Amino acid sequence: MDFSHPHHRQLMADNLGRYLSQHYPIEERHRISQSVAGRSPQHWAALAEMGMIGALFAERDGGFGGDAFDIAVVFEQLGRALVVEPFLGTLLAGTAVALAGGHDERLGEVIAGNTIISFAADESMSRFDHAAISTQANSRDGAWTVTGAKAVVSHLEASDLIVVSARTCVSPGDERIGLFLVASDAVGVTIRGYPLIDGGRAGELTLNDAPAIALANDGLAILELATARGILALCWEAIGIMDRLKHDTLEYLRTRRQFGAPIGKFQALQHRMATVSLEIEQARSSAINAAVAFGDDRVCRERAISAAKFTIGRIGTLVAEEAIQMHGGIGMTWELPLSHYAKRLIMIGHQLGDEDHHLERFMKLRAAAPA
Amino acid sequence: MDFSHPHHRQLMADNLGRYLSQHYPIEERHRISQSVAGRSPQHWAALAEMGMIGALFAERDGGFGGDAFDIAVVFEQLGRALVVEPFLGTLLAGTAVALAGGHDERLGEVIAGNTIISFAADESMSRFDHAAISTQANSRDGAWTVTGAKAVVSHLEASDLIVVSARTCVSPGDERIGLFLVASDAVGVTIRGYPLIDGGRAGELTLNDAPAIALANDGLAILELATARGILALCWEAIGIMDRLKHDTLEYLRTRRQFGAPIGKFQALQHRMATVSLEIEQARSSAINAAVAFGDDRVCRERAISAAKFTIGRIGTLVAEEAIQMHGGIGMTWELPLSHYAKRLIMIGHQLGDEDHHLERFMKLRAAAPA
Amino acid sequence: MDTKFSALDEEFRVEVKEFLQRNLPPRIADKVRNWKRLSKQEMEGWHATLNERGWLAPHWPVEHGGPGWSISQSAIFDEEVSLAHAPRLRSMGVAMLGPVLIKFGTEAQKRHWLPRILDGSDWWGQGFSEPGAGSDLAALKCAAVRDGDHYVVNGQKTWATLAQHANMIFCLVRTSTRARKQEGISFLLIDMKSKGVEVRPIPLLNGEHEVNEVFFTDVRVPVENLVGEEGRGWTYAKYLLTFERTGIAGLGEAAAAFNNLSHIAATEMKGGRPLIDDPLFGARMARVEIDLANMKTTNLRVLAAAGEGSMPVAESSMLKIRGTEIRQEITSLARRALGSYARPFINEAFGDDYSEAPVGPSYAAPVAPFYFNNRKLTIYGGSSEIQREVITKAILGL
Amino acid sequence: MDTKFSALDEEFRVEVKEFLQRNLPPRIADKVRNWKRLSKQEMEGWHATLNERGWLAPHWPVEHGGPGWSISQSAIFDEEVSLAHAPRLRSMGVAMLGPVLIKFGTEAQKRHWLPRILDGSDWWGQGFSEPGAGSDLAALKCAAVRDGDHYVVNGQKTWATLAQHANMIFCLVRTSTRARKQEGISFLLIDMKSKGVEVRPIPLLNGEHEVNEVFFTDVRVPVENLVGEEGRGWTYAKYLLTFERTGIAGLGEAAAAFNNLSHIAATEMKGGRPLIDDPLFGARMARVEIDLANMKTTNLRVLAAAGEGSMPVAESSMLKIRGTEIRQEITSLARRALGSYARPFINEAFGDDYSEAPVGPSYAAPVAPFYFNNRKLTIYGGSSEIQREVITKAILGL
Repeated sequence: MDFSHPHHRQLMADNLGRYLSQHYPIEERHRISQSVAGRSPQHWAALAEMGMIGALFAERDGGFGGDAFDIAVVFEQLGRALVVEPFLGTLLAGTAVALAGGHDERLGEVIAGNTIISFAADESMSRFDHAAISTQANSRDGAWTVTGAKAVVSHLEASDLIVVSARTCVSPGDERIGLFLVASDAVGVTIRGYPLIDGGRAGELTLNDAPAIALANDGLAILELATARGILALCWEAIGIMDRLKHDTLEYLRTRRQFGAPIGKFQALQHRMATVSLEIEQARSSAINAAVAFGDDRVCRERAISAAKFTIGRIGTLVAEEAIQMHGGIGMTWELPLSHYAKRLIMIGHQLGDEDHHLERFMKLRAAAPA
Repeated sequence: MDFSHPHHRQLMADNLGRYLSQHYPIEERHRISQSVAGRSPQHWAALAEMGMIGALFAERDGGFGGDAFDIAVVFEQLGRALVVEPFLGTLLAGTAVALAGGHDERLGEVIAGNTIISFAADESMSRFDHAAISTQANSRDGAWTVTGAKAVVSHLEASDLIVVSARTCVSPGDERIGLFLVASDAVGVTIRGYPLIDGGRAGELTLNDAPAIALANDGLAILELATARGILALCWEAIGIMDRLKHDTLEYLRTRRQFGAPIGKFQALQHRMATVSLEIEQARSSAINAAVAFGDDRVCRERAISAAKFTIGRIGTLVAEEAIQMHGGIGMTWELPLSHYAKRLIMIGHQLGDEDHHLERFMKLRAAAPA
Repeated sequence: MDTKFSALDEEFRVEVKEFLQRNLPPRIADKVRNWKRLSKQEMEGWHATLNERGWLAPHWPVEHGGPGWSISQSAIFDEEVSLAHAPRLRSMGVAMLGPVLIKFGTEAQKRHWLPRILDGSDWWGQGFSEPGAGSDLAALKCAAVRDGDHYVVNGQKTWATLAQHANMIFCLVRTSTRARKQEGISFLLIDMKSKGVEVRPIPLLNGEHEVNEVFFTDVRVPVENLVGEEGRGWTYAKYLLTFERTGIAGLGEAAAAFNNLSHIAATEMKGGRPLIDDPLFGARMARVEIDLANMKTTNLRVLAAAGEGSMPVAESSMLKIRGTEIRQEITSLARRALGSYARPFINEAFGDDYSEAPVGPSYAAPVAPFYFNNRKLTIYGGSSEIQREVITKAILGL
Repeated sequence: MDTKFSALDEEFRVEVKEFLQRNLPPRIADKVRNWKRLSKQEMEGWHATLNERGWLAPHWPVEHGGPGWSISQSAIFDEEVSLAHAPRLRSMGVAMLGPVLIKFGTEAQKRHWLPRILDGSDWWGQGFSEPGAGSDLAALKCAAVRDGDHYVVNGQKTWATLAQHANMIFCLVRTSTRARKQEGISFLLIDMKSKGVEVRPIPLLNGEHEVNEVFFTDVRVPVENLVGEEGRGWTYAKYLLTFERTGIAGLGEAAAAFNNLSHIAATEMKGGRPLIDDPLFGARMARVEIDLANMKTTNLRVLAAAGEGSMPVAESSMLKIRGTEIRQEITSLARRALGSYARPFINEAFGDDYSEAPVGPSYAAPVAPFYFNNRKLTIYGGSSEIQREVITKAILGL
């Protein structure tokens, strides 16, 4: 029983934390977030150089890590610094490519930071359900094209490649979902980019007979596992954010004076802050459980993943809302970093399934779970 | 817009309150509650004499009131004094008899306090759903008998008459539920009585070809309306209890000293008590809405009834649990009246549908509601 | 107990409905329905329309231009306004300054300022909070020193809502530092165009420019702009805040917001059926719908009990706490309902000259910004914490 | 990060399983599973069985009779005990007095008392709280005055759990009134059979006799029954309470209770399907199941961080708060699951000689009483309010 990280992983996390605190302060983050690109090629190159993309992938896939806890420590640091670079899309799409196999060279370019890859699974009506999509793939003479629309794809404009999910069969009753690789500059690809309320940019993807490379004809299992890793990443990003919100709020309670005393002297706030603190520890435990569960069978893993995303969603909302409330008006200003952390934390609940989605999923998976 | 009661009704409420505070103090209540009968014929006679049973019924049914707010003020007072007499069963069963019509003389005896009548609709598997019963009624030569079992019938042992719900048809698909009047001393009637955790007694009723008088062959609408009046009564009983719990808890916060000050000086408790207080006002509003809704069409009425029972269930649990918690250990003792009020309040949530039941019902009735 | 509206009341309802139908521009109703931002011109236009009809200041006495409505009529007006998606004008002049002037102002002040509030000649800002005096409002420092026929004001105010549009501002200022902190505060009317007044925007987390800092440097204010007595400003502010709290409960806004939520949840799909029919989401909605129905009655009960006077303080605090929680819950549910489409945020899209197609469903864009903006509801006008203190004093008497 | 059990750990699990299978009487397991009350004899019997195996006092050092388990082994033991529905003995001697004697007692005290705790010769009561000293424990007044080789004790203790069975009681007593209130408190071991000791039951709201008042009138206690130094009792009590809090989180109990809840919810029907599959009830259950899974890991993290020492104070407070909330929620759900059958309450049915058929389902009778009894969880052993104070001090440092 050991809850500390092995030396090499802790070292990597510390390295990343040091880089970000030195080179990615909140002013830099805002500058990047509000830029036309919504990302920073310079930082991306530097972080790739440091091995932070490689940390997300196993050695057999050309990376230097890929363990669940590698993902955890990297995203925890990204959360602390509120980084807007395309790590999540890289993890999701890169995992899908790796699991499908046969694209080592492309993956190598992704890990090297030379290719930006994004992940387009959600659609306007799919509501976090990978199977509830209508994008259609067609093959003619062994060549595939894809037609449909994908919603809110992170860093879409910056992408060179896009992993797209699409139905691979038109016969009724056949629900196979395939995975495809589409070049962002291919014919039939239309991209509309826009900023996000939680920073950085995303876009709407329209595909009109766009040429595509098939990664997997029947890709739901790959989608599920890639998504599980994405959820793990979001959970740890949220942990990093919550720690920061807790830190800032405690500091504010200690220093802000009203009625002749630091507001942290007021018991009603103290007790709520105690609740916030203990809930954050519960959230951290759920994120640990999710990481550990990658060693278990599918049902156990997916239950732990859904339990973690539910927990992070519930507690994240509590932490964000309490952090703002305890700060009062100042907590609602653009100027305070806190408000941006709070926005990102809330919006993590809008990615890869919300509280209700994962609670229901957890319940449905119960039947299949061992007693 | 006037939220005060008319003079005659306020007078009646004051009379009842005065009688109970003089003649039904908590020691008397405990004595009655723990007695073999689980009720007091003396008080019942006195209360009947005062018109408190008649207040629950309209003049056309032989009563002196019967308005929703008549029921409200009577049960509010019963709640304040934690009365264990068979008012609820009388209201439910009496309303069913009155709605069915044709039994004026029997109802007169009920209102006079000479006949005790109880209401047997729940079954072990019915879970608050009047239609989900298996008790069966059979008619031969125009004479009805009833066979089945009814669960947790309040004051069953004390009853002379029992209103029983039963299926009136055996053809598949026919879901008609009829209402019957069964004499408690009839052949085929078996009663097992027992005490209740919230005071007084109830019993299990077994019917084996018991002779019965048909009140209505198709009685679901009557059941629904009678239940609505019963729920209204429970809501106002709960309001009376909550006011008492609030009063006792405030008093305790003012007088109990720890750390050199009344515990009511501690802000964490203050803010929770403020929440309890404002929630009680919300509960009172829901109970008012339920009473007012008896003037509306069925869907509006039933939505307001379910909204009120849901609200009372949710807030009742909060109030009971907070009252105990703020009292600390002493709040858990048998000796303190508070603990008995808390038990009754919680158990009101187990009668005529709980929070979840009524929330779902409220949702289902939405479709039918006017925009 | 008579909680139903009379036939006369229902006639009044028809009158309100007809007025709204005739006078409310559909373009504005559409903006309000969808939680979009109104321009200054749109707010002023609706202000003028209401004033013309004599319905701008429901809580003012008839002799000063109030409509003389009963509680039922006010409640009906509130309901219809929300159903029609008419703008909620939170005019500081109408809602706050008016009642204070009516109760504590001189005849001359009433004659001068009240008509100007109604006809829109003046747009009033509120100058209460300061960086060091938020919940602890009485700790304010902004100083007014008497100099002949003038006060000379120096200091800073913050959270001045829409003060970028204001030409006048009413302020709490410190005229004496010798007394205990609640004393020595005065209530002063200041011309924003005076020399030494500077307004700086405070951008909010949702990108909105709604509140401002206001700086005063040697600003000269004529003594006739003092309201009531010097040193009694705290009393006037407390009186005023009970009016603010009533409005802040915002049941009309809540009802309108719930309608929008219902529309969104009936349109969004989950597992092949409308989100509103999802057991978990539907239950969340039903809970808040029930809370809202209860709150409507609580509100009427408090108003009925208060009669003609101002709101009793503990009850108005209850309304504020619960009313704002309900509004926050409704916008939170709307945010949840959007799924991925809560994230896109095109700030220019809130302006009137944006003509591109919306990203995602047409109702999506304003939802998350409105959710974040609504975090203010439990903070301003006396935070929920301060309101609980008020209730505590009233019920515990400790 | 290595949070999995090793192969060696899993071997140990098999050993525990086998032990439980062989030694746990099914009749007792059945009572525990169904939240029924155990008799004194049943508790003593299981105490003896565990002691014989050397597994009675997991947190005692090996030299005093502890099993020398790793954190993993303790966690496994806890899991298996809950799965098997073995009784949770909350022996005050094992859980509280033992650690205090081991750390602060004299050699003679250890030699004399520790074996008697293990072999059950002594049943220990706890005498901390007083009517005027609950959350504010340091306000205690029960006085011990030195008189030659004895202390003479006068005063009253309350909430003494199962003290009706005890022959010994450890008490906090005031030996000096001159110092500030935390000082001048001493830790004394008192023979319940001494002249002047009287025990009176405090019946609880669920009809149970679980706690007592204990009165001391001129009770003479030999000075060798003082633990540690005179006046340092507060320090010992604080040390002891961190042990109490760990146990009180009660994750094993929570897991066992959740199993019982699952059984009930799988048996009860709603709308034609098991209650566990109802969207709202199922969601309530899923939430608490997730909370419990998170809590298990939090518990292991805290234990791992603490290593061999006693629990860090803020973390153990977190475990206490959340663990007790989870247990309360589970029993609350079980109560809800019963519908009407939560109400019948036949107190004699909890005795061993009751032979009538149960009213309603066989699992029903103990549920509501257990729900009410479990309200104590957030009150005793330091209420949730007191635990939040502890956390506040640790995180805010104000």
